[in-house]
Amino acid sequence: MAYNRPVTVTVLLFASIAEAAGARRIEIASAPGETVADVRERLLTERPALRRFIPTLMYALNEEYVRDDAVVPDGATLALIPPVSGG
Amino acid sequence: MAYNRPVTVTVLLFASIAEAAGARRIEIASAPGETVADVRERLLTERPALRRFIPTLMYALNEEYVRDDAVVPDGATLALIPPVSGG
Amino acid sequence: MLIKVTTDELRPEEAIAAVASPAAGAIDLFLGVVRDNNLGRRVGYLVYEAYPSMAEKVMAEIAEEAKATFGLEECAVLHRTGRLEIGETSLLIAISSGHRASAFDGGRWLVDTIKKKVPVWKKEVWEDGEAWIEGPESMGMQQAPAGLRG
Amino acid sequence: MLIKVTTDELRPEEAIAAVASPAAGAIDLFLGVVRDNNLGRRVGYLVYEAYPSMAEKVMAEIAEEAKATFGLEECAVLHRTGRLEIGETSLLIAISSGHRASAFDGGRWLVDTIKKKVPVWKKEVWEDGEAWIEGPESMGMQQAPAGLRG
Repeated sequence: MAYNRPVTVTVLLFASIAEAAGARRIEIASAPGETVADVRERLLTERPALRRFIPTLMYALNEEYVRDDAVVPDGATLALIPPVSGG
Repeated sequence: MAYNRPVTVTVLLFASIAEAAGARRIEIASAPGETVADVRERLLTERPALRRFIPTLMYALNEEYVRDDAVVPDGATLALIPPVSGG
Repeated sequence: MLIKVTTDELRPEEAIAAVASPAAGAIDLFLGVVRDNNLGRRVGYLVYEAYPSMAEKVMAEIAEEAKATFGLEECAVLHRTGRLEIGETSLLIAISSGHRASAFDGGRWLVDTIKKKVPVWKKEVWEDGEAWIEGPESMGMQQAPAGLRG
Repeated sequence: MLIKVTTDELRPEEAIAAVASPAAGAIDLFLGVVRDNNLGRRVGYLVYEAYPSMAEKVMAEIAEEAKATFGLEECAVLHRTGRLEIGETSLLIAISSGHRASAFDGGRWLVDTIKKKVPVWKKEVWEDGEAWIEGPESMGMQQAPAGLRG
């Protein structure tokens, strides 16, 4: 019944992409069954300047690395992970 | 002129051979021009029970590793070095 | 197993104590330290940023894998975030093992793997600009700035 | 360069401080620790004996060689002697280097070489006897007692 109710995704941004966005956390409304790639396109529609970061991004859904064809559950946290440089 | 004056060597013993000898330091009078091997034989004449340690010994003259054909200068310190096991 | 992302100073004694074990004959400790230069540029200081909750989770997974793969007794992994001056420790790893070969092998694998997988980023700040460093140098790239901003 | 044979407790902080350098991006620390077992026997404690003046000389030579060979910033080598209980540190090595690969390579070479060349010996003491351990296990031998005395 709730099939068409929007799905809320919390997108986390870090490092270079967070600075470019001027935000570290963006709430996005998507539709049920959408993938990481779909949510990413919604974000880029709102903020096209972030597109240059995409080629090197990795993704984590609820703190697990995933590919961009993973389905995003309602309430999920999607982290956009630039190439890491810790250590 | 002093050619035949005896040469004094301080022999240091460590670990297993020191325990077997019941001594850590033995003064030996040798003759000028004698080698480490010669001094070792003088020690074994006095203390034949130490002979079993010889096959694995290394030697240091004045804190430098040497072979047993090195000549022992007057007043030298000759250390008998069992296989080391530090660390 | 001590796993921590923190803004506090990292203390080697804490990591060593955390991996103590009567069966350990060897402890290897690795400190990643802020260096005054990178790729010929003088570095003023670094700023480390993390995704802390995920970073701790990934560090714990890597530490468990190191323990199993190298037969280690214990592991500790600590990463500091925030502004770090030259000489300060950003990464602290401790490993205890029965023998030294596995302590060294495990330590090296752990550092390499952490640099590839843990969501932590560093920004270099120079006299005349700053840049996020993206990608570990261990992946065959020079560790070059992602973009320069004066 | 910090080089020391001592009966005092070895302090990791002291070794780390001794190798600090603004050009160092990596510090590797190795602790040789008294283990509660060896070759299947339960160990009560160890007694380390050294030829202290020569041991320090040889340790310094090995450290200089490591610095030159691996391009290290600094080295520290400390060995403790006397009676050591389970968990206590007998050997403490610290190395600083621009990058971690040379820190790990240099650290391993240093430990291996120290165990082969430095005039230090250890005696294992068990509940029912004791023995001097002669020869480093790194020379391809098991590190077996030289002789048993009940």
